Amino acid sequence: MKKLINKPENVVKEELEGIALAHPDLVKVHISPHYIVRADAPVKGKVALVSGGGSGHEPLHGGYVGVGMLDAACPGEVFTSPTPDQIYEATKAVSGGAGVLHIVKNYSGDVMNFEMAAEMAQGEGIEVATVITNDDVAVEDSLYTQGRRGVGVTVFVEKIAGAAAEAGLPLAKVAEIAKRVNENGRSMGMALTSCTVPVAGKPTFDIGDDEMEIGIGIHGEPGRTRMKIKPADEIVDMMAEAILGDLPFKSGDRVIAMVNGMGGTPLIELYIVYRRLAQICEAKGIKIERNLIGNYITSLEMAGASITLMRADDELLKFWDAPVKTPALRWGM
Amino acid sequence: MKKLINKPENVVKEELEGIALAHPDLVKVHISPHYIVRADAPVKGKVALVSGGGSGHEPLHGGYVGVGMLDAACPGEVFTSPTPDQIYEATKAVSGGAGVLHIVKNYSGDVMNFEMAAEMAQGEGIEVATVITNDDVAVEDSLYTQGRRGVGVTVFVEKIAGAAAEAGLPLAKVAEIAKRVNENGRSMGMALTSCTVPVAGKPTFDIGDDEMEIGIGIHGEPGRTRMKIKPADEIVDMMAEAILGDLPFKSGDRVIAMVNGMGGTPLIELYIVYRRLAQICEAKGIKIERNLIGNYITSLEMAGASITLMRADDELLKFWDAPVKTPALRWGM
Amino acid sequence: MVTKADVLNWLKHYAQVVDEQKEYLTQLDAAIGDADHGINMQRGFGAVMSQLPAVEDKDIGTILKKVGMVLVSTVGGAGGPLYGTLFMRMGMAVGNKDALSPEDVVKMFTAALEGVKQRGKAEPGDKTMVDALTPAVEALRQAVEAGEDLHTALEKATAAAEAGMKATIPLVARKGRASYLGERSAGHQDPGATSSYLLFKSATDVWNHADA
Amino acid sequence: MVTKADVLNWLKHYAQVVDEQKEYLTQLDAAIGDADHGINMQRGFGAVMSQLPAVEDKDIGTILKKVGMVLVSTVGGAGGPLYGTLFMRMGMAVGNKDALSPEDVVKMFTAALEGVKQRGKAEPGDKTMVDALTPAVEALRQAVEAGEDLHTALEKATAAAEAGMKATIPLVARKGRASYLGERSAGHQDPGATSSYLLFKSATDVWNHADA
Ligand SMILES: Nc1ncnc2c1ncn2[C@@H]1O[C@H](COP(=O)(O)OP(=O)(O)O)[C@@H](O)[C@H]1O
Ligand SMILES: Nc1ncnc2c1ncn2[C@@H]1O[C@H](COP(=O)(O)OP(=O)(O)O)[C@@H](O)[C@H]1O
Ligand SMILES: [Mg+2]
Ligand SMILES: [Mg+2]
Ligand SMILES: [Mg+2]
Ligand SMILES: [Mg+2]
Repeated sequence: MKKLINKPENVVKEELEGIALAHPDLVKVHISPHYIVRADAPVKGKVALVSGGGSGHEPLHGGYVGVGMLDAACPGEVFTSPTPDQIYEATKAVSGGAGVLHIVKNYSGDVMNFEMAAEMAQGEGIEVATVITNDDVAVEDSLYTQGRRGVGVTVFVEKIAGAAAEAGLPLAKVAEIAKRVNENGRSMGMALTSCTVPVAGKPTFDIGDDEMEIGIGIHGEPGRTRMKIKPADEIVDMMAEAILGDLPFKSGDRVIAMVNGMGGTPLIELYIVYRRLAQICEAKGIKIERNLIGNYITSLEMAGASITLMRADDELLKFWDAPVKTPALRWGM
Repeated sequence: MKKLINKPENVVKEELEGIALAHPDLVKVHISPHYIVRADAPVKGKVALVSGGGSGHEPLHGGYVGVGMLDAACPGEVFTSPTPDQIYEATKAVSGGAGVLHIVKNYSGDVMNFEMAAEMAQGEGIEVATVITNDDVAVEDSLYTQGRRGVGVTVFVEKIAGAAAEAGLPLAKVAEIAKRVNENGRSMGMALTSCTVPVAGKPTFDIGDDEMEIGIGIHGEPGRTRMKIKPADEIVDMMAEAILGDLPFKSGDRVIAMVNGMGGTPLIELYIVYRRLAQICEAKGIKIERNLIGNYITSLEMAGASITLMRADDELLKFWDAPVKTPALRWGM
Repeated sequence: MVTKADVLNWLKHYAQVVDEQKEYLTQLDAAIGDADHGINMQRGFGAVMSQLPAVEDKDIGTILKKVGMVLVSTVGGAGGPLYGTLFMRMGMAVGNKDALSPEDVVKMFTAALEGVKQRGKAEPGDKTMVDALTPAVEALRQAVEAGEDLHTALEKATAAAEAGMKATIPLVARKGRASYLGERSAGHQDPGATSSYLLFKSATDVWNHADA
Repeated sequence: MVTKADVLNWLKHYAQVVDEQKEYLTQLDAAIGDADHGINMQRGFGAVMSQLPAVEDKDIGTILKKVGMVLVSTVGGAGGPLYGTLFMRMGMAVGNKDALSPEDVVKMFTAALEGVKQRGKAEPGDKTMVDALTPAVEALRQAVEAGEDLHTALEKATAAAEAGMKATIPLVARKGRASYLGERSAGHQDPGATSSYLLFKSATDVWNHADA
């Protein structure tokens, strides 16, 4: 294992100390238990957004705390959901009296821990609504199963619902918008290499020098299929087909597109992926209104990429364009 | 070689097509020869900034084209300087009548190609000034040699001189500010793994599973020493000592700090590096006024990091804080 | 009777087993999950061990609830709420006792299983810890009702847990991370079912004195 | 006399040699540079080959200047301006001739070396292509002045280039990327000196007819 770390057990704590030292103007970091809140929290009268999940997906979620996005992020250990006490304390710390929205990726651990925290916060009279993201088309969906994983669309939910909350909308409306973003978003990822969880010390999975994993999860979970590596255009074709066919997206749709790096893939490759994605959308009459290209929801140092498309309407685009000022996403201010 | 690419020969061209599709609001891409200019180029009466160098360092330089930063970027093949005709054409395309500043990293190839292009542009009556960045303390400096490599400080020069040009300062003054930034900046990098040039198809260098290279260049050039990997804090101590002792930085200095990822290192590790760097600066009485933490000048998918410190004064900080709107750096607008 | 000392020994023994089996549990999780189950459980029971002294003089119920709370706040993932709920429900089921009859032990494990099912919404056959716990609790109950001594009953429960754990191998997961794999989850043993089997095995190994 | 056909054959042969030695030149560059010298030279001479037909009916000077311009705009890196300048200066030195005397050839290579030194500001001993070119041009000049036939003179120049190239091995680089390595650049042969040696070797191999 080759990493720029000290003791594997201290990775998350030291990362948080780094964030605290780097961005005192944007966020406040609480160490015991771990959570990050925006510098001016709690904002009186504003719906507060709390998200969280395992660490190792940076900049998700801590990098999205700030004006126009999250009020708090709760980082768990690497790839491990945060605990109810973290989420409960963060919820209390940002509650401004207008209710709190929990944004939860659909993993059994995340869902259960947020559920326990919501019960605890509600017990103290804080109104909590929850939106669960589940946009990963690589996973079969069915009534009898856990359902799909929450991946890239989570970034969109945090941005758009964050803007809605900043605009003063009430909890029910912010939650409705968050759900709308999730329902209109679909993602798929792929990996060329594995990642290594620091405390595990060795790669999560083995993969041949000429192989790739299609439909990978953001924790290095196996995906849909393992196959020989192909040219980027063919890989994007496969991913786009799975994504577009799922909602399905139709000619005339307007979308926000994200080409996301898994952590170890350079930007030069992400633009090659975006090129093909834009060509495909163009050919199908789908208009990409906005885009993000870079590392937004990662899997440690894994090489690979994911694509997220979200069908947008005027309201969602307006909230997308609204100013945001966080360590990892910033525009308009 | 595992990469999200099509044909290795087409990497740069397809990346540029991706950039053109992604950011039509910010930049215009010219394919033959390759260069990127800001969407509203040429800006009449404004000093124009042109930079460039080998590709593979994304977002440098193309990601920094836009309002408040570069007017044009000339990407060469991967790790290969651009050619004089590219630079000459880009210089003509952005020249707004107030002169053009060439920002050149100190590599013999870059210097010679920019020199030939400047001669050609001057032959057409365009006033060209050149600033050469050479901030890499890993390299011995001497009158008889090529001197030091230009690395991280180039990002600072592009941002700060870009703001100075946007503010309407004349060429001589913009060039003076650019040189001041370079003179006050020092950097050093390290790598845990090699990178692979697409057309080469195999890693540039071999490195043991327990080794790291200190003082690495941004093209995978060997650095100062190869040694057994150490905890992050010790690595940062070594790098900071080399950087701080070189200018030297002194107690009371105000600096802008960058912790830069080489392309394959996740953000979580960069914050652990920043944590130590901030502790060291604090202990030495050096005040970090601003910081950048992320992938800003990379070396394809290499795992590793570099640190840049630049001594800032009020004027440089003012230009740092000025609005910027480019694909990779954006604030204030 | 299971004394408070027995309960404390069980917890200590299980913490040690988790520590020894950390790699193994993590390996199982690597195949169909995210390679952290052993790490999570070890972190949790390490915390339990360091916080146990503070409540050792309290009653069994208080001790077990404390264990649950420590697990909830240190394990994270799915394991945290599930094992946390399991121990909290055990504590609530036995109340402020200092020794447990075989019937108390049945009540305790029954409540534990109910809590896990409520929290995780998993049913037997979903390829989770429920698949080890359900037959174990059932075997324990039947044996105690049939008048067998507790140690024998626990041996049967452990055997049933082991069989349930092994029976997860061919299953396609419907809950938890492994479910994302669909058909590809078949052929691997569930890590949570494994740690649950070890929980029964630890009780059997520790509560082996004549009058248990 | 070196005819225009000889010059074109030389260029074609060198393009082929560069293609064959691409890996080798890149390997040398990997050790002390950025692993692209062979790739760069091959890209450049590939472009030269495809653009040569357009000027084949022109004089030698025009052809060589065109080669230089194509290299400048396709090679990039240090090699582009250096080899570009080398060929442009050759073209300027020979002017609009259709055949070259041995003295013309000396003039041509002397101008090439001057151009490279001016562009790169390197001196002999800096561990660059100048270390192969300098002794080669000197040997060529001496042999021609001594009245030897051109082929023999070129053989001596090539031997001198090879010696110069090998002599770069122990040197510590003072120019180019390799200079960033300091002492660590010693022990490796300079890639640019190697491609320059091959340039002389190609001329020797091709200009081997009796009256050359
Ligand atoms: N909904 C659920 N109900 C019951 N058990 C579950 C559920 N989800 C997961 N589990 C159990 O949790 C185990 C995984 O725990 P762990 O690896 O600690 O958490 P995570 O999956 O969050 O990394 C699985 O092997 C399974 O037995
Ligand atoms: N200033 C210089 N003067 C003469 N030759 C130089 C100079 N700088 C570099 N070279 C030559 O260029 C060669 C490297 O060329 P190449 O690899 O194509 O360019 P780059 O170093 O830009 O990647 C070196 O081996 C050396 O012989
Ligand atoms: Mg986990
Ligand atoms: Mg090069
Ligand atoms: Mg797990
Ligand atoms: Mg080179």
